Amino acid sequence: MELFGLYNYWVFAIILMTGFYAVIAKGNLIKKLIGLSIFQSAVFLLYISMDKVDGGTAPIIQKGVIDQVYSNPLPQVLILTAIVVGISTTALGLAIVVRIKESYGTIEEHEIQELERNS
Amino acid sequence: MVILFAVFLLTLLVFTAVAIIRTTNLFVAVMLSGIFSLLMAANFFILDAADVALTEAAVGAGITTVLFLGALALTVEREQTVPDGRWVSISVVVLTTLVLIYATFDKPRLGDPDAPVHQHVAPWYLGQTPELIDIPNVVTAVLASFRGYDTLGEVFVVFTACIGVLFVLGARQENSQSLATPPISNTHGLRHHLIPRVVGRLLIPFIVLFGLYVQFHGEYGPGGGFQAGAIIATAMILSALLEGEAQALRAVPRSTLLGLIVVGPLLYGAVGLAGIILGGNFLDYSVLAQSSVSGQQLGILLIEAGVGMTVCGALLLIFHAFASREKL
Amino acid sequence: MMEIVVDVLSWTLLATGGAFVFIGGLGALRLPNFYTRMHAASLTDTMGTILILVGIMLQGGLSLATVKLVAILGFLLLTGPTASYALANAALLSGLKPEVPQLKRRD
Amino acid sequence: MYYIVSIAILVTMGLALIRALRGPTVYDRVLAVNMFGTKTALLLSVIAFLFGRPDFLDLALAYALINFVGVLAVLEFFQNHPNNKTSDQLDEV
Repeated sequence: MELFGLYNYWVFAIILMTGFYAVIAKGNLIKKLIGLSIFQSAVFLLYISMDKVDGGTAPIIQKGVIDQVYSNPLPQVLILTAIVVGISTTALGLAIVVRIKESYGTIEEHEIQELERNS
Repeated sequence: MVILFAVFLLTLLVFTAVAIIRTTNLFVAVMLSGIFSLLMAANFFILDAADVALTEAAVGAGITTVLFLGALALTVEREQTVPDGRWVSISVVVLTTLVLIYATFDKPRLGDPDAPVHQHVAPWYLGQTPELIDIPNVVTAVLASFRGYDTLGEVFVVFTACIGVLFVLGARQENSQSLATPPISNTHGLRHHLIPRVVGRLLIPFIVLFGLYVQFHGEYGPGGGFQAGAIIATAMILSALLEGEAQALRAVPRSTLLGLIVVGPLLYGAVGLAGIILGGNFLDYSVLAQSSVSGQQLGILLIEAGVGMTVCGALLLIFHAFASREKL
Repeated sequence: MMEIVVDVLSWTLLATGGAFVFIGGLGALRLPNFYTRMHAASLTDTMGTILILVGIMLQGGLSLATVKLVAILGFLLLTGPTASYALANAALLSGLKPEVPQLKRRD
Repeated sequence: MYYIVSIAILVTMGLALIRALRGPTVYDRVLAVNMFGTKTALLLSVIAFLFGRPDFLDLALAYALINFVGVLAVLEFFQNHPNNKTSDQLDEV
């Protein structure tokens, strides 16, 4: 499967930049956060793509099976913790957005800037 | 053949991501994020990362959707379109994508056994885990023992994020009467929907049981504290959805949850300090029991329990913080 | 002999299950309005799930895997219809009326 | 044989995704998400056997147990916030 050897990385690049586009081009703060979590997922995909070994299986050692190739456990450990940390930090972002909505009455970036300028 | 499945799923992933960005309806974006998470989990599983796929399943299947919907309920559901400056961003993004894709040509192809990432510490972890710790799941071994310091940091990040949410949302709203009785708008939950209520009540014990299984079976199969915490938190969120916010808080009060997120990191740290007191290094579990191997296993059990408590308590507190806030 | 029977049976179940799942997907895509689409999706979901999981169970034999498959089947059978109910209810609550579409005849 | 079933499930996932992207109502999208969840649980169980590691059925079990929480959250969302419901039926993506 030489042809698809780099496909995961291309998808990583596209998803990463899709998320980045939402962060830089969208004015809505919740949309920015959704973009940020897509960006984050792309990074997860990059790491997990690196752990695969040909003919390997998940790094849970089977009893009585010798000469089994196992995939790399290290990227999995990093991403496993990052997923849970990701949702907690996204929640923090959402909490701040809720407070912004309560203070300014809007979560659109340009409207907030206008309110700031006029005050 | 399986790699073709992965290619198909990745292609769907790209379509989903683009659709999430293009829709102006935030509710739709949240729903599509659910599909995105499902695709991600399937991909992780095909790429041999069972533990990561279980984490994505535990977090993405319920909690992410519930939190985003909670935030949408407090804000707005539509975004306004601002067309100015769009082409600049698009060109920046396309250019960067092309540069990134150009850079991938230097990467080893997927599954290359000679890739640099497989040469460094990974073979050592895989080779030494049966000897030093003697548990089948190498991911748990690396997470809890070899890289325990790292995981301690992550637990504290979850803890800090939860404290942050409580600070930002826990403050008294101007129009509410007192802090002691937080305004609860949805006291009923889904109580008059009989079918979800009966099925949900039936399932909640099973979800908690499955969570405990994932927690304590984490050394032998995919699982561990992070996944178990998220699964048990999902069970509690389900009960809050069915019975109403107030009833859920009566069953598991806020003080219990606060206790959980405090005790979790403390337990983790205490296990680390116990290592120092017994003559080893910080987070060196070998000295905790008679033999080095059983000491390691005891240490992993304890810190996984700490992780599970922290994650469960933090996610539930975050959920309650969103759910009990009133829209202004 | 017994093994061949079990194998053939399980392959048949898997193939029928796959067909059901596919038909469900097709129905969810092609049918004219929301409630009909939900009908197609939820019905074939249930049937396809039963067939596929029983098919795999026959392959698994008497093992822990089969016990887990029974649990998966049981939970999917409980949650699937509940989710359909909740969804239909949400749609009704927000005023999406079920209506009979005027079928267009293709001449 | 597992391959054929997996391909059927994958194609169905594709169809469900098309339904999710096309809409037209938001409920169609929720329906597609729910379908997608069931199909993922099935796909994960089939692939666990395809890989010869049936101990990974835990994943499918997790989805079977908690995937419907999202749909219940949607019902709760529409029930408690009927004022700002997303009722525009012709929402184009």
